[in-house]
Amino acid sequence: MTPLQIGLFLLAALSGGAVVLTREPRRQAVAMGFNGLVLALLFMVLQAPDVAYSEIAINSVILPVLFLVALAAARINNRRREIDRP
Amino acid sequence: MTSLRTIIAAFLCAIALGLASAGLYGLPAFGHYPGPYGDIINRQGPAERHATNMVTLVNFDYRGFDTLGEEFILFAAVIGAVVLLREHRGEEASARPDQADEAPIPERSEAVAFGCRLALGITALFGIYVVLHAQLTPGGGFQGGAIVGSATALLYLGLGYPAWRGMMRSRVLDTAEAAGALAFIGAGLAAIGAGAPFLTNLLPLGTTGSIVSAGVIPLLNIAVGIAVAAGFGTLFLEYLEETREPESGGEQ
Amino acid sequence: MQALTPLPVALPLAIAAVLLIVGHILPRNGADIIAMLTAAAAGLIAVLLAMAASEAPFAYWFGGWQPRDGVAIGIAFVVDPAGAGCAAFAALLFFASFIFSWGYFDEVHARYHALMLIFQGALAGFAMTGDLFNFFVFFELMSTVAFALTGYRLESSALEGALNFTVTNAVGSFMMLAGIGTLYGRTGALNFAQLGRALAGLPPDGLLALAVALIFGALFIKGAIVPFHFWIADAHSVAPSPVCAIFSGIMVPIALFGAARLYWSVFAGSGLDQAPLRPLLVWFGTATALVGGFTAFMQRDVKRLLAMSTVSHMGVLLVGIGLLSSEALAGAMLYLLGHGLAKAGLFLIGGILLSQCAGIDEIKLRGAGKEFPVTGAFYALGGLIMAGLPVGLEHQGDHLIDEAISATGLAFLPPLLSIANGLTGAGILRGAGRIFLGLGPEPGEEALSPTEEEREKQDRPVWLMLLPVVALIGTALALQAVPAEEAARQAAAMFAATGDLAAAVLDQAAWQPVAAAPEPSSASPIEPAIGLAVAIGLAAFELGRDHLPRRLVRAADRATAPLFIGLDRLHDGVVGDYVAWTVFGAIALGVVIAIG
Amino acid sequence: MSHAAFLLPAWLFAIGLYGVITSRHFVHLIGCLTVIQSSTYVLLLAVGYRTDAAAPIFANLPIGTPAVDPVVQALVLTDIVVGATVTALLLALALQVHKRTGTLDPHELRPLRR
Repeated sequence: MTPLQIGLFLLAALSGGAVVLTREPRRQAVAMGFNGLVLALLFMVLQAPDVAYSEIAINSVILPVLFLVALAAARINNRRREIDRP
Repeated sequence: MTSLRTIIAAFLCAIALGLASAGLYGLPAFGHYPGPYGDIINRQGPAERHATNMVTLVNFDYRGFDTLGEEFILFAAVIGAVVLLREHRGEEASARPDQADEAPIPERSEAVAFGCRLALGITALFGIYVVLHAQLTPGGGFQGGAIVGSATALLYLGLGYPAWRGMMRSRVLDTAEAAGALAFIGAGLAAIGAGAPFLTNLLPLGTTGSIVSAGVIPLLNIAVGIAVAAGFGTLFLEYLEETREPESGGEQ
Repeated sequence: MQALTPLPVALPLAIAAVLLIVGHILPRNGADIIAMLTAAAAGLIAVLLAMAASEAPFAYWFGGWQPRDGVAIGIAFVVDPAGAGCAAFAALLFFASFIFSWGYFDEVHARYHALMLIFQGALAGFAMTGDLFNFFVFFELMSTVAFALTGYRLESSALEGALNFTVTNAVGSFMMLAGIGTLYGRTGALNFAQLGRALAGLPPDGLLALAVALIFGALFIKGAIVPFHFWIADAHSVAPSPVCAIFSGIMVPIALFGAARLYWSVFAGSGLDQAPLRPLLVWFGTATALVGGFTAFMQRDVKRLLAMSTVSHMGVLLVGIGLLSSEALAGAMLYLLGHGLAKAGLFLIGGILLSQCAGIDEIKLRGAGKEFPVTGAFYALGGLIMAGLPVGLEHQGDHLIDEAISATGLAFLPPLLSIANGLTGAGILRGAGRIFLGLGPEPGEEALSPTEEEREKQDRPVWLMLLPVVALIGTALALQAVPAEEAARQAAAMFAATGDLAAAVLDQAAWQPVAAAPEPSSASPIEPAIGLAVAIGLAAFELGRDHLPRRLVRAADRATAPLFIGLDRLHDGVVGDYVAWTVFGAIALGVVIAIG
Repeated sequence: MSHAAFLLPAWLFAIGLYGVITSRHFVHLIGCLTVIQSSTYVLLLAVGYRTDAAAPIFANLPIGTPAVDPVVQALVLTDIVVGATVTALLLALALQVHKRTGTLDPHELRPLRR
């Protein structure tokens, strides 16, 4: 394994762990985005550019946005509940 | 109670980690993929199919049937999400965009709006480029479709809710998604009609390196690109609808 | 004929896409009719395929990518009577479900029908594929559709159950994909036959144990094997009843069918051959049968009860598969059919209760079913079949499995399995007596179990809903004749002919007919009698509590309550705990296989 | 040492499972599921890797150049995109549950009413 590979493997282990251990969902979405970026780099180094494209589009852009939007929707639900039940 | 759960979880997962690591030790060493499957394709694919991207070739030719199944997973997941979100809000809320009178993002400077539109144009073009060069360079219908689909979210930021809602007709998106899936399966059935096995390529292979080479692969990529873009567009549409403020429609 | 091989999959998928495009302009019931015709057509093609393969199985290479020098480069369907028969059976259940749900889901633009048709296509593909990743794709496709259908009835109070279902089954998908990765890393192959050749003769090392634990663990989640089964009760109490009929009738059992397929075509030649795997599967199956039986007996929610009864019967099915012999496999196939038909019918009766009596709780519904004597009779009949009534397909399968067990010397096992199944029958008979006859005013332990307020759309005629029930349960009983057993033994022998199958798939070698398993001795009356005695006796005890001496009842309750309540408490509804059990189960599988 | 790379997928799978089991928020739980999913991708790509080989794209490479396995890449590539839509379906389910019950804590959500 080259040093670059070793570094990326270690970084991916850390960033994946960070996604799990970040218990606050909004910050987790940010961690997911970063994790996606690290994995995309790792896939690039593993000679998988196609997969890296997928990974970067999906896991560092689309999914974090969907998570944030879902959390925003949940907040609005809460507000709606408060309006319904004064 | 909670801490007990945490301890048990840590214990179980540590055992699982240990056993999995021990098991994976039985693999060939890292960097020594033994073949033979991938090597056969790398050796014979380019000449046989006039394509240069072997990953696309596997996805849309040698193992095209898998991709058909994957496309239907996407299709079913999007229908499922729509059923869960839209039906609850009431079908009307999505079918009548003209109702949308209020923009949830209050103040947008012209510069931001312009920037978003520019980004939108570039993103969409890039997505289409990625779809069209599937058989040649990294990329294809899945990646390109996802890029185009996420461009629709930029539309929301750049144009504001009413204009975005006016352009994002859920029925059009549904139809596009289904049509993409149908085109893929149609390509398969056409082969049966011609007396060949399902998904056999019937088109000429063209010149290697050209945008219309590799037979039916570009067409399948366009079909997948349309379906994926419409699928992600639908998801963004339904999720962003969920964030609308209570009084602005929806919940009747 | 072989040219039509993809159609049981492709046809429903194509029509599903069409329905989504034209759904909003179809006339009322248009989607119902189209869906029904599609299900029937796909089923018919599957029957024709099964017949075409009855002499010799054949491989169908998608895209025309024939193997080169014995190496598969494309995806193959391997059509044999068992696989195509499974696809046909799925189509039959879908057809019945579509009749049942006529006019039920007209408000939502045919999306229900589209999802159901995709489901059917996925099941057919799963049953016929001969490629490991393709197997995963259809596994994932059926999971995804099932998630969407489970959350479909939004008015249900138990939507949380759908989340538990999706999370546990998503973990299953990841386990399977990881297992595929390990096998591919070792062999560089995805085709079943080629995997089998690559693994042949290898000793059972850690990698193989890991792969089996991951892949079988994933299949056991879907197949509701203890301790992977917790999602099933939650999912069944949320999903619409015609969807439940599909879940229990075919989706859950087909996962175990998939395990059998993998064993015979991939692992049979490897060092895993018999020693560690057979006792492991048999014991998992026995535990499943017992846990399912006891838990089912103490439910008051009819759909939960039926779901747990499915768990119990999946235990028996796993024993049949886990004996790893072609005789037992023939029994398992018949058992799968018989159980699926009867259980689907029972779930549809649950649907009748939901729409006509606006409830599913047997204690609350006491006497509410008196106007529906025919429905009640079929419910009781279904209960008797579950308990081991010595007629029909399920009994035939049971008998073959019991014969095979005896051949291995585990003579105590058949009575144990009969008791387990008898318990589920007892729960159903108790419900029948309470709901349809108004018996049993005094509830027992089942009063402590969870219940739901739910109902389904009401404006459908009872006869229309009863029609598929009568057809399904009737078929389960009427298909008793010898040909069914004969065909199953032939199909099982072909299914289990690992080496010949690989040669036929990869080298296009001519098929050497294999001898079917010998005809078993005539059925012993002991096991059915045990099951029926348990079912009828316990149901009578439960329904007659108010007539029995108080002291006797209380003593019996004190003796059994800890067991029943303890088992039910494991279902705590926290999805994290379910996943923890899954991890535990997978570790157990892996360790036992690795140690041998 | 030659197998150390395979520790990463094992670690990601295990830590993801740990997160799922202990999670107290459904959205967080779904995030942990994506970690498990990514571990399967890392595993597949790692088994198909070959030292000093090129990507399996012969646009600017002579045919016959040693390349890594294209098959695992194809399997992973589609699954990433499709997995995202399944995640979206899960999120939609969680949103519905939240609408109904006002909570996203798995411990407070009991599908079973006694």
